[in-house]
Amino acid sequence: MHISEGILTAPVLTGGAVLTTVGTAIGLKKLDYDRIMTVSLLSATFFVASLIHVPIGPGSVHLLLGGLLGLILGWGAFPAIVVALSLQAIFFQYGGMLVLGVNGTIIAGPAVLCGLLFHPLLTGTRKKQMTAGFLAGFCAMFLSAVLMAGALYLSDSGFLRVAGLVLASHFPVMLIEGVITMFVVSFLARVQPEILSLTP
Amino acid sequence: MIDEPFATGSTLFHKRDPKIKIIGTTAISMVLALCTSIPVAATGCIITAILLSFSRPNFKLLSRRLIQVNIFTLFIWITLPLTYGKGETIQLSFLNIHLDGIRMAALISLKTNGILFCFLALLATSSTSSLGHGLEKLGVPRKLSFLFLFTYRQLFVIHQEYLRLQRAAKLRGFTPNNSLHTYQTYSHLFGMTLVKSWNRGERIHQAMILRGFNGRLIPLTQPQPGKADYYFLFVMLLISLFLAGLSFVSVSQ
Amino acid sequence: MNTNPPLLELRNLTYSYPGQKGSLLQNINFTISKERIGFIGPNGSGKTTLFQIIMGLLQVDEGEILLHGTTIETDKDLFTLRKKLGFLFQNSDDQLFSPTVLEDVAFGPLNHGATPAEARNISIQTLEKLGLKGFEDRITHRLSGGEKKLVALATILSMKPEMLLLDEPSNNLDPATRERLIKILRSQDLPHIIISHDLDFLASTCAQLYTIQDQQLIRCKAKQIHSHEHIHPYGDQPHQHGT
Amino acid sequence: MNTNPPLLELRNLTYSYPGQKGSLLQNINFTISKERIGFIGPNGSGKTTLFQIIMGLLQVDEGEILLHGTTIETDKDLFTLRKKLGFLFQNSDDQLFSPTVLEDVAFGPLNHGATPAEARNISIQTLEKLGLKGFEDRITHRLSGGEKKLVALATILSMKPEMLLLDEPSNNLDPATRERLIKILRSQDLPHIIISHDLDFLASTCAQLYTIQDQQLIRCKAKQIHSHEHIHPYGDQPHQHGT
Ligand SMILES: Nc1ncnc2c1ncn2[C@@H]1O[C@H](COP(=O)(O)OP(=O)(O)OP(=O)(O)O)[C@@H](O)[C@H]1O
Ligand SMILES: Nc1ncnc2c1ncn2[C@@H]1O[C@H](COP(=O)(O)OP(=O)(O)OP(=O)(O)O)[C@@H](O)[C@H]1O
Ligand SMILES: [Mg+2]
Ligand SMILES: [Mg+2]
Repeated sequence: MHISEGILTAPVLTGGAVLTTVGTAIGLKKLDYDRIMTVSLLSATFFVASLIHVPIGPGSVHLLLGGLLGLILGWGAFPAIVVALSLQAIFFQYGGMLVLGVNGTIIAGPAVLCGLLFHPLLTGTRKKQMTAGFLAGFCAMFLSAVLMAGALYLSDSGFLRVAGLVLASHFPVMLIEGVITMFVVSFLARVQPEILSLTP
Repeated sequence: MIDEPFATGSTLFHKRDPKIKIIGTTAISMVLALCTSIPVAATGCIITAILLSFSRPNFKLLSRRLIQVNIFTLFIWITLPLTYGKGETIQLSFLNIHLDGIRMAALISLKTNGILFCFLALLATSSTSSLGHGLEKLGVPRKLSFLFLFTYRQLFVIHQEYLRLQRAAKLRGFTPNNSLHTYQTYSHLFGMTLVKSWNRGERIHQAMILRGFNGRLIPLTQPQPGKADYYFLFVMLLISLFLAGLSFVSVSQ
Repeated sequence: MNTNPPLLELRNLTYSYPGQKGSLLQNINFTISKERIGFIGPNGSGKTTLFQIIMGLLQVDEGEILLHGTTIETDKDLFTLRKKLGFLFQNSDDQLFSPTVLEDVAFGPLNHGATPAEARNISIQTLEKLGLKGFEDRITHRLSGGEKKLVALATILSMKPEMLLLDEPSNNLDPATRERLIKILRSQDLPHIIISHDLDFLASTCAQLYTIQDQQLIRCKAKQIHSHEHIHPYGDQPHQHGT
Repeated sequence: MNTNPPLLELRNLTYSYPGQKGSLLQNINFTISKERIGFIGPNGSGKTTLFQIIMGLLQVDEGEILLHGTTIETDKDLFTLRKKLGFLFQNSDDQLFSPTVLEDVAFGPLNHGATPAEARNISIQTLEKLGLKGFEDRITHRLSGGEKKLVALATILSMKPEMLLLDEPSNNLDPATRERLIKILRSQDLPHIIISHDLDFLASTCAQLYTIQDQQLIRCKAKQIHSHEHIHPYGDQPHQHGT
């Protein structure tokens, strides 16, 4: 789930950069220094998720878990994800600095949106919690794929069919993200509900 | 797995100030990213390859990195010639190959690799922590560079923690397959890592408070860029200008 | 071929960590069938490394590992070996990852083909045997250090291993839990290898001692009686001695 | 009021964790001025908790803490107390958070008003004193366990504390680093309180021992010479005794 630098046009790159800057700024504003260490650790954990390969069908995919981070951190997920992405860029050269804006919007935007949207469900029964987890994971990934396809299409309408391909190929990933997020939410709710801002 | 294999070395590139290198990378990769002509992209790719060779990267590691990134390019080469453009096509048995698509795929490959070379030559030759400090000096908000530096510091600890749990699962006969049990196990491994991270965050926060931290991160002064750094910056900007000029000429033709 | 090959045999094992000059372990030969063995030796001599090699977590440079006379080669052999040898980590926090105790203890049996109902039964029995009845639904992460150690032991015993490898099991245990562990290990009818710096613990649980010296695994002279005196202030407090 | 109040005084401290029934610590009274004191006692008796209370990380239910005769009340008092008492955590990974060693050691001085240049000098000196010269630009997470412990100590010493609180400092150290730490602690002209289960370590670094029994902090009988004999097989191997 990364777009590399050579594909997008200036308007799309600029648009992504602006959106990511705004999102990060809001996230940072809502984040006081008392929480910054926790957010750093979660950001690092998010990075580690991208090193976990989960089998699906004959192949495997690596996790993203943006929706989960959104549930835990709300707006704080935005800077956390941007930092993790920039570290990935440095370590693995998956997409450079210029596309950081676009990649940030693609991944962190849906993560925050889904986190805020589904968090209220977490206060409900176990079943509701798991539903919230699944939806957050699935929808965040779905929206990310839509945004990615959109960024490609906006750059060059000739990419239309490729964009469709990207969207379709991410469908299994959405399911995996949903299922894993569901189980992790259920794990956290039992083991340490404070992480989800729930009272034990 | 997480490592900075290119950051050690003592070449001209390793010695440059990280701020300068960040500016240089941004300038060159911006010109490359926005260019639309194959000759310009090819020229850029050659120049950045030369830059990269000056930083003397480990060849084996370099080729591995190149292969990783070019798996994506391969995807482009498979899809674009079949889907991109309306112009001439070549009939290859039952496939319609679009020439526009091939042109586009070539352009993207050149740009992607050019930017990658530039990145490896300039940024990968600095340690991540010095880049973090460099970002702060360049006006990135302090909270963000703070987050960046601490996240970097914790990556290794957390990754190790995850790997140890994964090992425990393996020893108890866990063999990943397409099953709900597999997904649940990964969730538990990750969930436990998350719980540990959360609690560690709390303890580290205490450690910071005990050392007088009150919400303001005071940087320890970093070395200032010297004359050589400014010359270096000048050359990098010159390269970007040259490429930008070439683009301009090729567009107006 | 032997009519009765040993449970575990190490032949000419040599190992060095990548990038290390010189071997950490050289030409290790060792067999165990029914014995209860202790490994003692200075920090960094390679005891934990040897356990990791046996469990197939590290690849040896040379030599082979045999289980019941069969060399471990394929992934399937390794899977079997990991079922038959139960490895207790030095740090229980690295070993427990399920939300509740029961889920953690049932994890091994489930992976080795037990049905959920069977796994549950085995787990409950194992917990009972270790005096952990009623712990089934406790959150593993919130247990005390000693309780975690015993639950970690349960996660291994539920796989019905034929032998135990225990890495410093008595570390950070308070005296009561330590005694309980000794009792449990004695009542198990299983051979084991225990790494420990705690000689009293080894004396109560093992019949033979080995040590690692000059990259070699050496058997200590049997039952050499040793006596020394020590004098210090505050000896009336429960205490332990450094290496 | 005393003409010379003690460096640190605890008066009638009572503490229980939220949601716990009964107090963990009850009516603790304690003073220290120049002494070198060891805390020993069973797991879970509240030793680490007591350190956290002293450092103002946990709020007591009752009682007060006095530094040089002044009760700690305001945030400013607390800030001063945290500078004057250096607390070494049990786990160094929880204490080191900067990418490089120098940044970590300079963190305290910078927060306490040193200029970057001063902080850098103090840090370099502190590192030198601990035999860590040349470690300035090392990446903290790549250090070995023993090196991390010494760097963690440096991060505290660079704040020029008047007293040290050390939580199980000798844990997981190899014998050489352990000896080095003993030498360092002896050469420091600072009072300290050390929590440890390792009596030899305490004997080499402390002159008095306290223990926690029945929620109370009790001073052990001074210099009671204790002698016992032990006999066991394999005593020729380096070893330690369990609690
Ligand atoms: N992953 C690794 N890479 C390189 N060297 C390692 C690694 N793990 C351990 N070592 C080194 O190998 C040596 C043996 O380590 P090992 O953990 O096996 O010792 P040990 O005998 O178990 O010691 P202890 O009594 O302290 O547990 C040590 O010097 C250690 O530093
Ligand atoms: N955050 C917490 N919430 C509730 N109980 C806690 C918490 N931290 C510790 N405890 C409990 O308080 C008791 C004292 O813990 P503490 O860590 O102070 O013991 P200790 O004497 O340092 O033991 P050890 O020798 O094992 O380090 C233990 O029973 C522990 O389970
Ligand atoms: Mg070991
Ligand atoms: Mg403690």
